[in-house]
Amino acid sequence: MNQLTISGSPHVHGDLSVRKIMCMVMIALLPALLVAIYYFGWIALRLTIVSVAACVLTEWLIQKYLFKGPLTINDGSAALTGLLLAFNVPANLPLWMVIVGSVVAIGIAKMSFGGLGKNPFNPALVGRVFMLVSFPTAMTTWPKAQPIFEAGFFADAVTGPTPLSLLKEAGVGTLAKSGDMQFLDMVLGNRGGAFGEVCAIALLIGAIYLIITKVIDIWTPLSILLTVFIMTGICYLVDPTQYIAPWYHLVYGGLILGAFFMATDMVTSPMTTPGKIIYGIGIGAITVIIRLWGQYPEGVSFAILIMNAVVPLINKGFKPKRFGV
Amino acid sequence: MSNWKTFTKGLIKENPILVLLLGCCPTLATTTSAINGMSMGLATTFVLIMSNLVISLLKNFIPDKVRIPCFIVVIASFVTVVQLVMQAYVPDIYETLGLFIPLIVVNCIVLGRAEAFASKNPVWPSILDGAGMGLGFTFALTVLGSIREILGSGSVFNWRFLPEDAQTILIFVLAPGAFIALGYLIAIVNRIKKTK
Amino acid sequence: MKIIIILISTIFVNNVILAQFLGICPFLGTSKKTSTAVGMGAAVIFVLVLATLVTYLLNKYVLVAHGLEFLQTIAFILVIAALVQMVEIILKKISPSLYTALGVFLPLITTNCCVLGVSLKVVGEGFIYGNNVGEAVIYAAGIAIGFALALIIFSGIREHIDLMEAPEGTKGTPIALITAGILAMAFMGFGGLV
Amino acid sequence: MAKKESTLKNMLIALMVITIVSGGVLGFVYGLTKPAIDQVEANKNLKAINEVLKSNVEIVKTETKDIDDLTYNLAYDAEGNFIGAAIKTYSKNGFGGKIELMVGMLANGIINKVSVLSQAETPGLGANMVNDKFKGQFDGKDPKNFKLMVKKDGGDVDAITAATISSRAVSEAIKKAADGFEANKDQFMKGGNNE
Repeated sequence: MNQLTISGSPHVHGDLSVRKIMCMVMIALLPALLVAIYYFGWIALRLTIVSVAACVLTEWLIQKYLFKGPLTINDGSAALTGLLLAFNVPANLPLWMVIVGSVVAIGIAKMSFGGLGKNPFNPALVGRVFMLVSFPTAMTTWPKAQPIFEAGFFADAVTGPTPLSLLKEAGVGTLAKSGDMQFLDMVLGNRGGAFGEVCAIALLIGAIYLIITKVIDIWTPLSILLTVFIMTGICYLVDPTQYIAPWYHLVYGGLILGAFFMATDMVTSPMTTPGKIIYGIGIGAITVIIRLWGQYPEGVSFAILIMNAVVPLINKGFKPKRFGV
Repeated sequence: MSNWKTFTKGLIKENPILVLLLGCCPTLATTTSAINGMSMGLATTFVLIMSNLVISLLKNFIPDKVRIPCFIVVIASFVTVVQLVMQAYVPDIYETLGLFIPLIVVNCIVLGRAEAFASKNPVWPSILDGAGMGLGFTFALTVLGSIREILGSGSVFNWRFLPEDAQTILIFVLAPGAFIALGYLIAIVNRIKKTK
Repeated sequence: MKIIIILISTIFVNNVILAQFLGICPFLGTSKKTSTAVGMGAAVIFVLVLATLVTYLLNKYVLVAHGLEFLQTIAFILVIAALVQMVEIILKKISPSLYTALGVFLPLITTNCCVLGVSLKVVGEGFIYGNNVGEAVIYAAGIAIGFALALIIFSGIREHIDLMEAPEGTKGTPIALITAGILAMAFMGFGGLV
Repeated sequence: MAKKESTLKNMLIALMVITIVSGGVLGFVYGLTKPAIDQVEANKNLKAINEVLKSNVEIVKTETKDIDDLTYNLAYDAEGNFIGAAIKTYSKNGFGGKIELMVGMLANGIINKVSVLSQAETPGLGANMVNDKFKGQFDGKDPKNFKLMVKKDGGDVDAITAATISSRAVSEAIKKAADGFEANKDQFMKGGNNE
């Protein structure tokens, strides 16, 4: 543990240890995981187990055989990365791809920089974008949500488009007719998508728990969501036949998952409140730009990674107050 | 320094890319496959040998103050020769390497060797130095090209070992993969050097 | 509108460093500190725009007019070298303060392959903005701004990494390259914007 | 030979001599390689024409016409009947810049085959346009009932995964060729008999 607390990132969270924080975040993700298992069944559970195991194993192997230093897998950060990574991919993704993603997330994005607290980029997102760029077909073929009580626990995945990719390919007109865009379904998670991101309610329950317990603070997610809402709202007002209503943008894709669970990662986000707000606005703006005009259907991961890169500059602009000054 | 050493130092000990970190642009840009990397390396080797040869011959004729412009003219001439010859006889490779053939002119290795070695040494060692550095460069490019081709396209030297529609890790033939693969290649070399 | 498209395309989508691999050496060399990165970025913007303009005109009115296109490489590199020297001398005379800020970076630019690369690209076959000198110059400006942007962002992360002490094997250049790779990956998100 | 001093005269002489000699050498090499380079270009064109117009009828005569900014290579059989045209077309809207295609259109207005002359798209994504899986979908299609736009834009073209831009550019180039062919078809039909 000593190893970790001397690392330079802002672990200024009083009595909360790294391990405790990681556990709390995982608890917060539990409702979403349960919903995912409800909709996607066994394949979602299998994917989560493989992803978490691959992340933990990669970290353990690197620490034991390459660093030959103390083992820190007990802190739970690798397991959390694995969980978040699994949340960000389609449930029917071939397992070897998830393993590649886990090795990239832990090996490249985390351990190459020296381990927890030293990585400038969110490891799970690096793994996710790496997979998205490498396996564009597999990463954008989503299983349809089919509740296990209807389809059975071991049901084969039936693929279908996500609302966002539908939007990209077919345009707003087709979408409104197709009935694939029921707001309630989207909030509850009855839709295609990366399995952890489908249910907005479950994610929000977890997020509220984290905010109340002060594990994350509200500024980053709030400014992300507001920016997305305002920007897509303006587009909607200008041309409602071209752009869909802003409230849809809030609930689908990985926005809620990204805003509350990925962008708030302490290691890779700014230290001060003004910094966090600027960071959030940046993420929101880039997300909207990629969603509306880019070639990838979802922009949240890219946006967070790009803003991760700008964090050192933001921290320079808004230096945290020193203790005792 | 013996001639043999002059030749071999560029191959491993002072390998321009893996150790000295010169000439990164073509290294990253042209190593999408083993063949591309090797072709780029050989084209650069030719320019290196010829410019080292000519500059070593001319070293007393060129006044110090204008040596850099003179070197650049000599190098640019050989680059253009390579460019024309490749365009005429290996058009496919010429098209793949594209802009990076004329950019050999600004490859730090070529000017660096002219300045650091050829302008101070006799003809024969200069040729060996150019050849060694060039082959070291070619070696590094071929290795990097092979790694990226194996991971990114599932083939090596255009020989495909995976079925036609097998999914490969595409990112390795794209820009980010180039940076990451070179980063780890250098990390491995560093580690080997340490343990020696 | 066209200007905006050119700028978005060159700064974000086809970023000269992260997608086109031009100018990697100065990118790795001058990104250890943000202040250095800002200086280098400014110098590149200045020289690249000027060099593209001059080489474009030279190509159109001298080389092509006389059927000497095969001398492009040699002529361009000489023009760029001379231009950098001239800029240095003029700056020293008229604006010593700017000279002290940019001075050290100017000689480095001659061998920055993004300058020669862009000027060759602009006059090359199949270049979409090649018929219009104004668009060519805006293209060059966009490329240079993209270079500066990537360089400055990258310098920020690098200061952070240096502070954090990467492990033995990846310390130094390897981790810088890996970071650049992840940054390039993130920038791929802008794909398809134009 | 002793090292030359850096006097103005010596510097000028050195620079001049080197530049002139280089220029001369390059001119010489250019002269040597020029025929080969031209040959390469011509071969590439010829190969593409033969590839895209391959059919049962033997091509006896060809003729090249430039209309607007496209090049039409017209093919006629022994009796002077019009077989089809290999149209060199392009799009400037590729991901990596200009894409050049050769499109073979038969006399009945059907696309015979498409061949990619040059492209600079992203390997693994847009560059997959050279694979038959993508460009083969145009073979035997009639532009009148096969809408040359990607599905995302309301057409019939299956885009390459994650490379809509490239697919769109290819569709645009083919459409340009098909429209041009349709507009000038009558003129081509007559072409063979006139001579």
